[in-house]
Amino acid sequence: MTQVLFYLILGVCLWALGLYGLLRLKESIRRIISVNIMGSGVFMVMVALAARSEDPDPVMHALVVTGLVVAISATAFALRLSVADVQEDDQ
Amino acid sequence: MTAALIALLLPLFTALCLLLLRSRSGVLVIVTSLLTLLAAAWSLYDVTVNGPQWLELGDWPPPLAIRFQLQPITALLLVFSAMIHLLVAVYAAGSQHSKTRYTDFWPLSCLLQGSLNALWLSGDLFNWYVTLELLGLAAVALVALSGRKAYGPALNYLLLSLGASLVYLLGVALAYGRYGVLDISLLGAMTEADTTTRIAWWLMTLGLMLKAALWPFHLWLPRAHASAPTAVSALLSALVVKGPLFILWRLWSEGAPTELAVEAGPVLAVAGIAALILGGWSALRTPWLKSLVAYSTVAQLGYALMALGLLMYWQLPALDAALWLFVLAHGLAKASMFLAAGELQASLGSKRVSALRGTTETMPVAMFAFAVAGGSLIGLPPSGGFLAKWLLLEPMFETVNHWPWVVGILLGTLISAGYVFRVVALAFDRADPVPPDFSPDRFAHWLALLPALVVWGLALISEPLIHWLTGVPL
Amino acid sequence: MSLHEWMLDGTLGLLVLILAVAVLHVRSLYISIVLFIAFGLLLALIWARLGAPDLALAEAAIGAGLTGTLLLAAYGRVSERRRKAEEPLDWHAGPALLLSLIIAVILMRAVWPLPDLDSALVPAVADQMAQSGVGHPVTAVLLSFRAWDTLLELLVLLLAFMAVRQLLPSLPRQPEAWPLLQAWSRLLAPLSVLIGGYLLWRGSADPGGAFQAGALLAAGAILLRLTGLLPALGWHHFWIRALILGGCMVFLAIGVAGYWLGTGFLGYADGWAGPLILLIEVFATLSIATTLTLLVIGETREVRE
Amino acid sequence: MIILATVLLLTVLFGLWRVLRGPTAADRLLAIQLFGTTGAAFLLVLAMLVDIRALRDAALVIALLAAVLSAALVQYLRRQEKSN
Repeated sequence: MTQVLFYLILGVCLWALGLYGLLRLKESIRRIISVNIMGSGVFMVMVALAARSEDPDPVMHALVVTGLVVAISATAFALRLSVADVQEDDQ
Repeated sequence: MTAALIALLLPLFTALCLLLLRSRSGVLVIVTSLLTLLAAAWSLYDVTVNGPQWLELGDWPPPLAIRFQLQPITALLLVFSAMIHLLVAVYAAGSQHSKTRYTDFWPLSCLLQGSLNALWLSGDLFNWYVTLELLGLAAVALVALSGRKAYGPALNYLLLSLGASLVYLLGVALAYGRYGVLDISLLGAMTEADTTTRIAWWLMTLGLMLKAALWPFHLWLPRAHASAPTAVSALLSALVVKGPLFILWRLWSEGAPTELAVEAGPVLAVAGIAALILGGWSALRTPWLKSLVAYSTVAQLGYALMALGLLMYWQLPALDAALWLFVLAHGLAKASMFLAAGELQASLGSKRVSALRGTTETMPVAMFAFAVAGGSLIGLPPSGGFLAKWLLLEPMFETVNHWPWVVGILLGTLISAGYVFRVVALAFDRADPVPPDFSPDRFAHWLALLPALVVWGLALISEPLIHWLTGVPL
Repeated sequence: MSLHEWMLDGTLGLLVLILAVAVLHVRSLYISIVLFIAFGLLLALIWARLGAPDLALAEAAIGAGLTGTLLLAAYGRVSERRRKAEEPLDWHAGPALLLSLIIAVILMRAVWPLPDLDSALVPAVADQMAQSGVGHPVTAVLLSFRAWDTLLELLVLLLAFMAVRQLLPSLPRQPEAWPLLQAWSRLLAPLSVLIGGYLLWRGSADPGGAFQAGALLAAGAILLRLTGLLPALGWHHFWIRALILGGCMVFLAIGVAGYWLGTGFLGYADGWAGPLILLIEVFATLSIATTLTLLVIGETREVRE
Repeated sequence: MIILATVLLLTVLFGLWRVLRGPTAADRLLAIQLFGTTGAAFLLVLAMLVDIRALRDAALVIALLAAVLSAALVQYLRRQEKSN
């Protein structure tokens, strides 16, 4: 087993763990955290794939940077929405 | 290609200008939508005359660059989305019941159109991921325009959409890991039917099915579409769910190896039939008017999914035409239905189906629009819906042992007839009509009728349209 | 690979898994958030270990830092009742776990052959590096080869901000100034501007770039806003709107100009690539910094006006 | 040097214990600070080990953002006390 394979498997496990959280948890902030864990799993697969060649693959690194920005944008909106939604419940 | 690029960038520029100037001018959006429509029509003409075209962004050589591809169906979809967007913009600016006139609806809908056009033109797996996220965020933001009561469904929609994107993205990562390119046409030449490819394609498919609300992943759709403002519901049902469907189609018809497509086809087709029957059943049962229309979207997407599945299973390119005719016919009919339903429920002051009693007397035009659009959904000849269904049925009549699919379509047709007639029958019950709360908006009713008439008008140009879609020169 | 290297990778992997499991299973929401911040930090270490300094920077700034602040801000707005609500282990916990396990095993099967394959894009990037106008491959991919992705990603950020604008006001909470914290942030904010500027400047030749720099600037601005040292950055100010939209507008304008001048949509004319990319990066950094600041800290009133 | 990096990682485990046990929010805050310091130190060691100089920048960013985060945390915790 090589280092790349180790991190590929780790990424896959994180992804599945995030999926488990998304399926099982009810509280919205926790579900948002689960989605982020799932995202980290995919990013880990991508970064591990980038580490296959002697010089790491710049395309995958760039795609993960893009993915990170997309993830934080969506997370920010989801958190605001969940807070607004929760306040509706309280009234 | 220049025309297609204009159709892509014009909505984006409009959105940015509206935001910079803090303007909520519907007129500006209508004018630019019209220009976008013209540009899209020009690109359609261009592609018919000069054939499919490519544009390498930044002029980089192919495996590196993201490529735009303009093929006949892309151009047709550009025209289709510009048309629906223009119609909805006119409605949102003109109707007295439109709740979106003084909101950020304008820049958001322009961004929605821009991201959709980006999706149609692209052919790059990762770029599609970004456009899907754009589309999802714009859609959720538009749903949230309806205020606090929509936040729950909006959040649910957003979380599912984010999860689905990550399922899709993992599939993209695996495909890249296996083949080392992201362009769908290049992938098509390389793919082999091995385990990694199979799993990658299924991951992408599952993510996209969730995004397109294809059965059994449709549960988020009715709540989200029903709680959105009327103009937004029309956009979501007519356009947004078609984006992932387009990617799904290109993924399987262009990118996948034949063995895999043949293997996966029946599964998708059966899911399509299940969507037809179960979605239709829910539409028959629901007491809410907008939920009925939303569930009918779930059911109608079943036809498209079935066409896609059978297209893969039998490797019949002729079914491409059936698939895209369904998409066009459904988009037009659904825009009409949602606008009519929104107007009806706003004038009646009730969201229940039962409030429609006697509306043929009080609001005949809106009800007529609903019924005409419903006719196309059922597939009454000579509507666009009928045309699509006919194309789908044609290969089935050729071989005897294809009868189970025919039975599925028949059942779906019966159920859709059931929920359309449920509404129409109530509307003709003039004994004790529910009076509208205030004077109905005639202009909006006629506007709702327009796309329904266009669907039926499709039948007039059926022959050249089918020839053109199937790529057979006249 | 040596035993020592295995020890390092094994520890990293084990820690990250433990953290992920703990984040999902801990009962208190607050502890879950704190653990998630630690999780983000550990990911940055893993990216560094896998030879991705750009990502280590981005994850440290965006993944751990800003996501953490966002979560804490959300936690600060959630009601006491919601915070205390415990997560019952309901009936579908079993099936969900089983399903995830099966999926994980299937996916392991899928990734098994991947380490031995390679990518066609790695040599392609190396071939075209000389024409890209920048010296760092990741920056070249982001701003030359796949500039369209990057432009759309700026639009995603803008859309998230516009989406937040739609939400109705949440409970008003005025930040209170606290002398010690104010003194602290007077020290930290200039530092973040300095390091942000440094990362932006480095981006063309070395790891770093608009996103990392923007995130750092945002961190500084957030700190100042939190302690009441910075006035409200309202949407009604023209310059705020210009800052937020500037990144997309400049990027789009340069892209269209390229098409007009015959170098292709989003292409740069010979010899102009370097300066144009720097121009785009400067505007993108400012735009990212402003948008992220308002996304994290902007009160709804301030965002909507 | 690898062993040094591994030992640094192991200190995270102790911090983890503090996060889980608490007992107060301040203990958890300090644990985040510890993580930040450890992370920065780890990156510095790794920068020497694999000879990527840019990792030192990442260490700088982590050190800075750990400080920003704890400042944000303090502010939110204070608000919470006020609102109680």
